[in-house]
Amino acid sequence: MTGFDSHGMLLGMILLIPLLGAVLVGMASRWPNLRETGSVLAALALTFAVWSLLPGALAGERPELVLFEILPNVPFAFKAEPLGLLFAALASLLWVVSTIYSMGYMRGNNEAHQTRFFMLFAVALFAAMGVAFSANLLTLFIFYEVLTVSTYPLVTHKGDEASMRAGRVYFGILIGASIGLFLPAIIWTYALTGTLDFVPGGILEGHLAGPAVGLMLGLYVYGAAKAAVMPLHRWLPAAMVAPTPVSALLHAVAVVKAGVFTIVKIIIYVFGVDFLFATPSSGWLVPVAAFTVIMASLIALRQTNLKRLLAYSTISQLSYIVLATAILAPLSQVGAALHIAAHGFGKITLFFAAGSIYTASKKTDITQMNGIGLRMPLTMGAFAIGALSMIGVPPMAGFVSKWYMLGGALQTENYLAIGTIILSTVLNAAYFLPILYRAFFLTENVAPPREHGEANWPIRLALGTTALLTIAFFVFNGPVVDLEMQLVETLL
Amino acid sequence: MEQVIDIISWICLLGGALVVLIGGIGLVRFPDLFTRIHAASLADSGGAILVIVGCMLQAGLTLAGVKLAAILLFLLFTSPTAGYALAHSAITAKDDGLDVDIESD
Amino acid sequence: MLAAQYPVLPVIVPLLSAPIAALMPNRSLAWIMASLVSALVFATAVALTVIVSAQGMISYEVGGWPAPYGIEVRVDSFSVVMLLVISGASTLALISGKASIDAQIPSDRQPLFFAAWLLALAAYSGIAVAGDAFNIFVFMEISSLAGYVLIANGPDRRALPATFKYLVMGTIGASFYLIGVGLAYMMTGTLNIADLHARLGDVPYLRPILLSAAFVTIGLAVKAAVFPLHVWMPNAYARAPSAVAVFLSACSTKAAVYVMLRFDFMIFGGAFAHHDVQFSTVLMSLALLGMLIGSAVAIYERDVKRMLGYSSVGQIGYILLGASMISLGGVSAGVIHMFNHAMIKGGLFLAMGALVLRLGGGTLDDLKGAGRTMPWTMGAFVLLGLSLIGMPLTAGFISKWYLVQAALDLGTLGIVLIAAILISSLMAVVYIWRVVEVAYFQSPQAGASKHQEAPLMMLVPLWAVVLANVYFGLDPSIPVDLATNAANILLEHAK
Amino acid sequence: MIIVFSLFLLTMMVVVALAVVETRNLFAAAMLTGIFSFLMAANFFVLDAADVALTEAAVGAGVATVFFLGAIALSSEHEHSASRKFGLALLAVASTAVVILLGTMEFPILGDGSAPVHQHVAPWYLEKTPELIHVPNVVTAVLASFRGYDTLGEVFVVLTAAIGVLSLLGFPRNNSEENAVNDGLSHQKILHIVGKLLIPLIILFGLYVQFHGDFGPGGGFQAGTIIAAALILYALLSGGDRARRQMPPRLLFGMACLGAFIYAGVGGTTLLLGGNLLDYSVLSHDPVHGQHLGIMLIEFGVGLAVASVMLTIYHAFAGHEHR
Repeated sequence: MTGFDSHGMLLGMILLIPLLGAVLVGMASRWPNLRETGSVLAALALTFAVWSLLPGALAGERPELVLFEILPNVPFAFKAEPLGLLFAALASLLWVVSTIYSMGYMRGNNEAHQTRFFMLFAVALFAAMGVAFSANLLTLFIFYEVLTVSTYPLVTHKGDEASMRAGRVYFGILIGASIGLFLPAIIWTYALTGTLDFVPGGILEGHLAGPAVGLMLGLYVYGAAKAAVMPLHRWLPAAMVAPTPVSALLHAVAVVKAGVFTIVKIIIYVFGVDFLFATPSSGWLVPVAAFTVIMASLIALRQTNLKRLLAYSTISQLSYIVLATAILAPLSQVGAALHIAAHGFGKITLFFAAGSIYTASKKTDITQMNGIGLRMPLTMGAFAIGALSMIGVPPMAGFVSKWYMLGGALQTENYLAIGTIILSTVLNAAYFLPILYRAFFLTENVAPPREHGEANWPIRLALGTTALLTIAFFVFNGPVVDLEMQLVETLL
Repeated sequence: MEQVIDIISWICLLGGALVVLIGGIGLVRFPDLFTRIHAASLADSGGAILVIVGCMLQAGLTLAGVKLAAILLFLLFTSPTAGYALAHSAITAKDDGLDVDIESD
Repeated sequence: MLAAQYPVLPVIVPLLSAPIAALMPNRSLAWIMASLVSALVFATAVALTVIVSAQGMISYEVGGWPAPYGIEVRVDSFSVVMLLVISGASTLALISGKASIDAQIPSDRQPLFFAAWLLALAAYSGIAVAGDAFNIFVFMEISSLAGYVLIANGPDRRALPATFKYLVMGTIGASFYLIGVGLAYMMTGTLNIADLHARLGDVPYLRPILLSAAFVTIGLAVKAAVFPLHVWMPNAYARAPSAVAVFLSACSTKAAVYVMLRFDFMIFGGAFAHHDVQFSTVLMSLALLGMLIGSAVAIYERDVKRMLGYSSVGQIGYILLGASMISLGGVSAGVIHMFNHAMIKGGLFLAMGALVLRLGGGTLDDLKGAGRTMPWTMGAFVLLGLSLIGMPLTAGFISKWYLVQAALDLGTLGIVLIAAILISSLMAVVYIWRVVEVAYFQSPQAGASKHQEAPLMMLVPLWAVVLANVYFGLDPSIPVDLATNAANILLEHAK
Repeated sequence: MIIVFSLFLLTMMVVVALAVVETRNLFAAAMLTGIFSFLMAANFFVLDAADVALTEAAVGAGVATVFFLGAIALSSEHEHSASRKFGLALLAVASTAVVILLGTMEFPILGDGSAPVHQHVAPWYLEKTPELIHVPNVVTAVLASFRGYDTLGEVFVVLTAAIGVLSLLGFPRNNSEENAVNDGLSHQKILHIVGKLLIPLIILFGLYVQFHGDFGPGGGFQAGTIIAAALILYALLSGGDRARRQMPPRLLFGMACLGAFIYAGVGGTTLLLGGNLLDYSVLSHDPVHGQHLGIMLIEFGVGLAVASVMLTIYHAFAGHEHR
């Protein structure tokens, strides 16, 4: 029953590396340098292992690893398919960068419990890998829950009253949605189809019809509350209490990405794009996603705290991805997959920039940031690249995914989607550009507590790399697109 | 001959029942503790003995008769002692100041 | 030779060793004897599991007399599940309980305490393997009496009123059960369970049988702390010594549920047509109420042990909900949850025992900052709490999964059940997270810095339970197969 | 004719029960429970259940009343004014009573031959006892052998009761010789003499009941209680401390455990000898002899256990007072 081919072993390895990393970090708690280098090494090893799977995947290979059976014909199994690979590659790469960044940030602000932070970071990555490579809904649900439980202590890192309340909101909504909506949906699917495996083209065809499909879709979309579709979005701004590397992990690397990834995977592999397109009752997702995109952008306009602004911008970008899949056109699926990566690079750069501003000048409010560009040119430069990528300006990654999204929308003449994408692009510009204008063209109004230039070198290194990655993604998007095309080749 | 024995046994039985009835009435009507003890022990010893003698006459010289005799002997020992013990403890309790409501009805 | 005697060993060995343990000169000798006997019973239970899963039902005639005339001991997969739960909980509680028992019970009373423990173990095993209705009553008498003795040995004075309440309710329950069995005996002339089922069919008058079913079910509902009749249970478990709480929480209410299911399915099931409809409507409503109100009250409870008691009321609701669905899926879900819940709740009370031992009390204020001073114990508590909620990778998830799956087959009524199950799980999240927040986010009270981790003797069994929890979460084949066989036996009798 | 007796006894029982509930004085309540048990014993006798009648008389009327009085001695005489609102309790009891009454409409008539109880198991016992166990008193055969497993349970119930009382009240400590509190009734000459005269007779009767169990009404439980009653009478007469020096409570509890152990041990030996649990026929070469031996042994175990448990509990109450 346990299928062990060479790539299957690699899959097992990929899952073990973050765990080993966590153990390594735990043991080296007394020697900070050794602990951090251990963490970076683990991240590098993971990236190397995941990226080595890419050439094989491009050639159409689907390595598989089946361990044992939890429930009748629902094994604890893993399978590397294009979407999962993209998410895993993104997460492992960004893990390397954010570990370097965390070293700088933790040292800069001498945060407490650093060992616990790095250990849980590694466990969160383990869960993210599990979600990416799970071969059926049950394994995905198991790792989805492990991700929630492992990130809870990260969100409540400071341990004070505010972080406890934020943790309560974070845990309550996520656990409530997953147990209250996601689990019944899975069991309903199991009861209907007798299997939970991810099959290209979906498993629900013929077992479900009429309004029940819409209901099932609703259970899944709102069950995966990590995708922060309104009204289950309040946990994201509440989690801003955590230190910036945690926010980076939350927003760009693992948590929200897992949520949106789950929705895309379910739509493609459980429902099947054609089946959903054919049933009218699933039509409600586009307007809901569009509403979230617009509303989140409007709220972001009024935010003055930089991190809260980025949080609401994430909510709107995530709903972009949901909107893209909801268009149910093959091209828009590719667009959604690409946007996961594009948003990842862009948003992590913005968060790194926000973190470095905070480390250097302890400023968190936009109104205090006049003229900061002159003091911290590299940080604000990277911030600019990130912002432009969010807006979708050509040389940045954001443009690629928006291009395919619009292509898909035009293909199915979904004018509501096209309108939303254009309007939200304008709104993105409306809340990002003033920050850039304020940073570079206005003279300093609030004197920082002490003279400061850029933050320390690890932060600058991490910041630079992600900014370059955002641009590189635009330049070398060829292989990534071909990989995602395999997703939908059956549908073209 | 049997008729004579039957008559006598019936007389004893009825007598015993009568004595028990009187004892019961006495128990209810008498004012204070000691008179009531007297009435109770009357019913206890007198009535019981008469009833058992009546039964013995009925049973005749069988095993049951012997058993009844043993019971009679046992009762003769215990019921007067019980009456005595009750009265004695009532007196000693009064001396030790326990609130034995001897006078009340 | 000995293999043929396995069904009776779990009863006779503890009975033989109880008087000896009572006369032991010092407490550690008594403790060693109790643990050894309990481990032996657990080994016999495992052996019986192997035999039963291979061979089906074992019938054993006590005294060599044929079934309806002599007393018959009958072991099938349902009784094996109970045996495993009972002996497992007892062995776990004894091995880990040494430190907390020494702290809570004066040493001259411990031989008596362990004698009562062995009697309780023998009685519960007797109930699990019994095949005769009156025999169950006799062992129920011994188990309740021994239970009162165990709880009355609680550390503080409040144990006595709690025991008295348990005694009154328990006696009422036992006498109702006796009246029910008496009525059944009067109408059929036999006490053997299988024989009762056979002869109940052709009883001319129906009303005494209805009466008997009512009395048996209500009596056992009192003993099983089903929702409205549960008032005695939280106090009894909270005030009892910690080791007793581990043992009793895992098996005392479940033994009563076990007997109730055996009676309602195997005896009264086939007797008259609409019994199962009556049974399911009454029990399902009580179960739903129990789940929702039990968990709701648990949220507002300051004393964590009482909170776990009220949560047990809710979990018993789950078991009954499964059983009252009268479907193969439902009943097996109920039996699986009996197995899993015993493991989870036993572990939670074990962790509480360690916390009470070190921190001096079980209320939320005492647990402040326990996360830092006792990381391993609190870690185990959180993992077991996650299992109680039904998180994946734990045994609790498996029972939730089978329960919801069984509820799905009931159509619209199923949706209501699923809603109730999920609401009570979310309530479980709230009351477990209250403890987590107090333990990890609040600093310990002044002058409480001297606490150190629980003794190793407690930590190893505690983490053994946690690992068993995860194992049965990942590979639930053993309990699931046993539960499905048990459900088959129960239902095919009920037709 | 019998109907008149049972009617009279049953009405008396109802009257006594109401009196027990009504009275506030606990001492009177204890006495009334004694009377109630005695009426019950008479009622059983009218129903031809001689064994049960003897047990009820010995246990209910005899020893239980002594324990109640012992408990009252430790606590207050009068029931303190518990909140007397028992509307809900009354409702519950009333509804149960109505339900039972409704049920009785279809019960088989008392004592009618065709009732299921007399059709199935009972005739087999009557027919098989002389042949398999060869004991005249079928009740003892059923009690000890056919359903010996239940009686094993009952003995351990009694042992658990003793363990419970001891674990709560603890073993009574004897005061040393000189400051022994002379609380006995020895200064009352008459009681002393009558007592001294009767105690040996009672014990003799107890032993008779013990070993006569196979033939007539009797057996371990009744004999144990009667012997215990005699020894309690002795303790009352000669004062608690002297009684406890003659029969130290630890030894008594040891005998109780021994009694229970004998019963379980007989079961164990039958296991070792190859038969099923409590199958006495393996005890000796001839099965019927084995049954006799088995029944005699376990009756002895039961008698020993019950007697010493009653005494242990009495001493636990009585001894507790002087602390």
